[in-house]
Amino acid sequence: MSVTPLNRNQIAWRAAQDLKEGQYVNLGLGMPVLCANYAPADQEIMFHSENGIVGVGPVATSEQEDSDFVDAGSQFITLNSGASLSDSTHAFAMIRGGHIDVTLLGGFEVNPEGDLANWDAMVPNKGPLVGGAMDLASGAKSVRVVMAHSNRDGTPRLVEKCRYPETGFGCVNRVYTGLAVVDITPDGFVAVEVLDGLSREELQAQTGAPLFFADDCGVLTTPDL
Amino acid sequence: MSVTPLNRNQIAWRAAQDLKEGQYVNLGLGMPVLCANYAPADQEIMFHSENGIVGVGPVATSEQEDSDFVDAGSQFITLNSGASLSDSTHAFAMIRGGHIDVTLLGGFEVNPEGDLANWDAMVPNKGPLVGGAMDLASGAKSVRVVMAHSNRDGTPRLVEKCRYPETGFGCVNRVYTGLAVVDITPDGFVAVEVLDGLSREELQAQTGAPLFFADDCGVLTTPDL
Amino acid sequence: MIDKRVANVEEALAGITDGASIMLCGFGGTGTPFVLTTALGKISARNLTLVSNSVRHTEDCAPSLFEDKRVAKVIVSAARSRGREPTTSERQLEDGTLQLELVPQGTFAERMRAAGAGIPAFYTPTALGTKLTEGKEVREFNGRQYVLETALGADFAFIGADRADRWGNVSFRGTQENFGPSMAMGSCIAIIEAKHVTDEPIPPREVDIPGIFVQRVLQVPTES
Amino acid sequence: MIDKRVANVEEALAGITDGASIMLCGFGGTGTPFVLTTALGKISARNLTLVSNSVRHTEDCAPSLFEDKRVAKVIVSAARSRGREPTTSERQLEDGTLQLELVPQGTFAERMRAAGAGIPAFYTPTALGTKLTEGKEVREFNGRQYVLETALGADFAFIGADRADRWGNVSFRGTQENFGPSMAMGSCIAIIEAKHVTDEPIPPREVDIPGIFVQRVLQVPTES
Repeated sequence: MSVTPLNRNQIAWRAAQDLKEGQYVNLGLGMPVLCANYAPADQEIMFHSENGIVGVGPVATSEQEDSDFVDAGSQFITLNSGASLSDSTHAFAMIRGGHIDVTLLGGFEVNPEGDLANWDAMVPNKGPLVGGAMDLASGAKSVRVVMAHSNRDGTPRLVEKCRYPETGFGCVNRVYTGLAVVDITPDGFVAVEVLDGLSREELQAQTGAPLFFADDCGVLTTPDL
Repeated sequence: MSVTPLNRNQIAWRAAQDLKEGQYVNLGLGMPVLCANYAPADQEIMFHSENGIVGVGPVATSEQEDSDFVDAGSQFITLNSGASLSDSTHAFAMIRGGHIDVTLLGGFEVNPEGDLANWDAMVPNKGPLVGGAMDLASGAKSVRVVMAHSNRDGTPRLVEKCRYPETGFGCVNRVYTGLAVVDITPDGFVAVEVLDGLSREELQAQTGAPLFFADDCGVLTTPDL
Repeated sequence: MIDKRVANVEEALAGITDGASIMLCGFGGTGTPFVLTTALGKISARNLTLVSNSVRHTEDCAPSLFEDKRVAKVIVSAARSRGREPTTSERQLEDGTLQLELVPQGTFAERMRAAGAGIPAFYTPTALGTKLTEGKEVREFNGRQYVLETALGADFAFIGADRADRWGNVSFRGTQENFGPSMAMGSCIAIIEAKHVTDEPIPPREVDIPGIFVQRVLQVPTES
Repeated sequence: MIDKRVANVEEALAGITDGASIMLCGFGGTGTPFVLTTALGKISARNLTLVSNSVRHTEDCAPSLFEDKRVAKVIVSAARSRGREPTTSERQLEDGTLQLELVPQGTFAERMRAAGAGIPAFYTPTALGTKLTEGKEVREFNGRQYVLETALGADFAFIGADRADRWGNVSFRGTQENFGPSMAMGSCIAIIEAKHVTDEPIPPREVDIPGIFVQRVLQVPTES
């Protein structure tokens, strides 16, 4: 490839730019939680954590650390103004009941129908972990995936058919990768932004299913992060 | 009849004597709520109200009245020590989930199978009211009915078959009336206490279905109230 | 800045049009949205479905809703007035111009929660075999029979409360809570009338309805 | 006088015998019943079913449960350890000596609430069509498909909390609440380990688990 893909922080930054004032947003483990660091500062966004928080604030500094306050990733966190605390059952009622505007999830694979595989990489001798991924995939109003465009061995993560067990079907709306922003549409994968300097042919070569390009397909640029 | 039936307070008193330390008890509207006045003073009983209270205390005096604190009968009430407040959905989860030890309900009719009719007297031109009666009838561990033994016109309320629409089926365990305490058993109605001075024949004559008598059938006596 | 406060009752009721379904909170006068309900009586929307525990408080607050035949259906656990004389709503039930869905109170509450929690249907033992579940599916689990009940959602909910903040968080006093959380969850637009509305957030563990379930907050006089 | 306090951890665990099912609360170390879980590792009961969000905390607290093959089945949303090397429980999952029921976390929570709320089964959109709902009934409501899930109850629940009183009322700090209310509701004997246990009642509106759902309360050192 002619260009260096975005790093994790840059992918998170790009995903965060699509978050809007007043939205209730759940961030999955891994890259998604980084998005909180890059949300537009002038917009009040309510971050939801499935262990019972609406209004998650920044990760606690060592002085702020209180072991009774953790988020879904078991990090010590602070709360933002306007936060509320509940039990997990209520937190999942928010998810399942369609009250979460956006979830950003990590992903292993997404296919052109918007099926997502992100919970079981079939690692031998390691137990499975599903957590809240399936609830979020089926419950949030908008499901967006942040992930590397390809695996380390070069195999694509935007695939014709998921090899890993699915988390949800027809649920993904948009994917942010190190190379592009790709929408899931009735036509399949449609790139809406392509990394600065990357040709469409190069992007297609990294993608495991036909890729279309939006009429107003833009250039994906981010700050250095 | 040779004797005067117990009055409402006396029926309530008798029903209250069967309540035990530590029980969670829901009292229906009307005669049942009077039972709270006569619960054994040395026993701590937790009265539940389906609008979200565990630990209902005495009715508020005019000085204690706070219009934000009402029970299921819309009376201004106080709370006892150890009380908790929740929403109605949670209060009914307590009922439906089998966490209420005893409910005392009013009744129009009970039959020998323990079916109860107590929610619709089919009064013309008046709307129906079911409230929480059906939830309590099917959810409480022990369903006990307090009611007059007969209607004003002399027709029995312990009947072979309910004429009014049923509240629940096979749910009643015991009935307290002005004339007797009657258990519902696989054999049908079994009197366990008969009002002092009332003959078994007289009691049977007031009862609309065969009445059996417990081997240790006792005498029903109460204080003057 | 998130700010769910509305300036007046007209803004609070914006968008309520013909055919709307509205949940009305309250039990024994606690949690009752007196101001919003009274205001509902004065707008023109017709063919309404009202979802409340009892018809009585609504009719007391806004008799014109029934007198002007603006209510098509009530979904309630109680449709009986206190007096001996039938009220307007009782006469309309009798003559069939007002539709009634009578629901046991616990099923009523659970169905609204279900609507808000993404549960389209659940099984319950309540009212099995009675007139109120006629025609409903019955199914056995672990040797006991249960009735299938479906979620009960609505377009709007009116909820009375003690405190609310600009994020829509709500905190109740005493027994105000009753159907509030489930109605807020189960409605598309939950409107809170609160005696105390603050810029300052309600402390996180004192919140009874998280603002995520609330769309509008109206401050009402503490006297009401 | 109602007094649900027990004197020591032995009394707290009384009645836990072979074949018992036990819910273990906690998320990220908050609401986790460290003392009770550690003690469970030391009693002799075998053939246990453990119901918890994750196997990890339980195995960290009481590795002997798995090392001594005392757990027959885990019902969890996560069965993965942190390190690269498999733990005892992971090896047992691999060789089939430990049974696993993997449940999406929201379904897990809702199923326990259902058990406590008298709901034997409910429909949910979560995990439709995935490996985790294989063989389960699918049904359409309003044009969308849902899976039937059944209630998940247990004999015992262990719950960590900040405060409890002699009536069994529980109040949480921060994110301790997580699965506590649903586990208390869904279990026959809910056992609370609380840092502060009082004669004085918790104020009624600060109660997160009403004592009606709680059978035993154990005071534990605030350091734990």
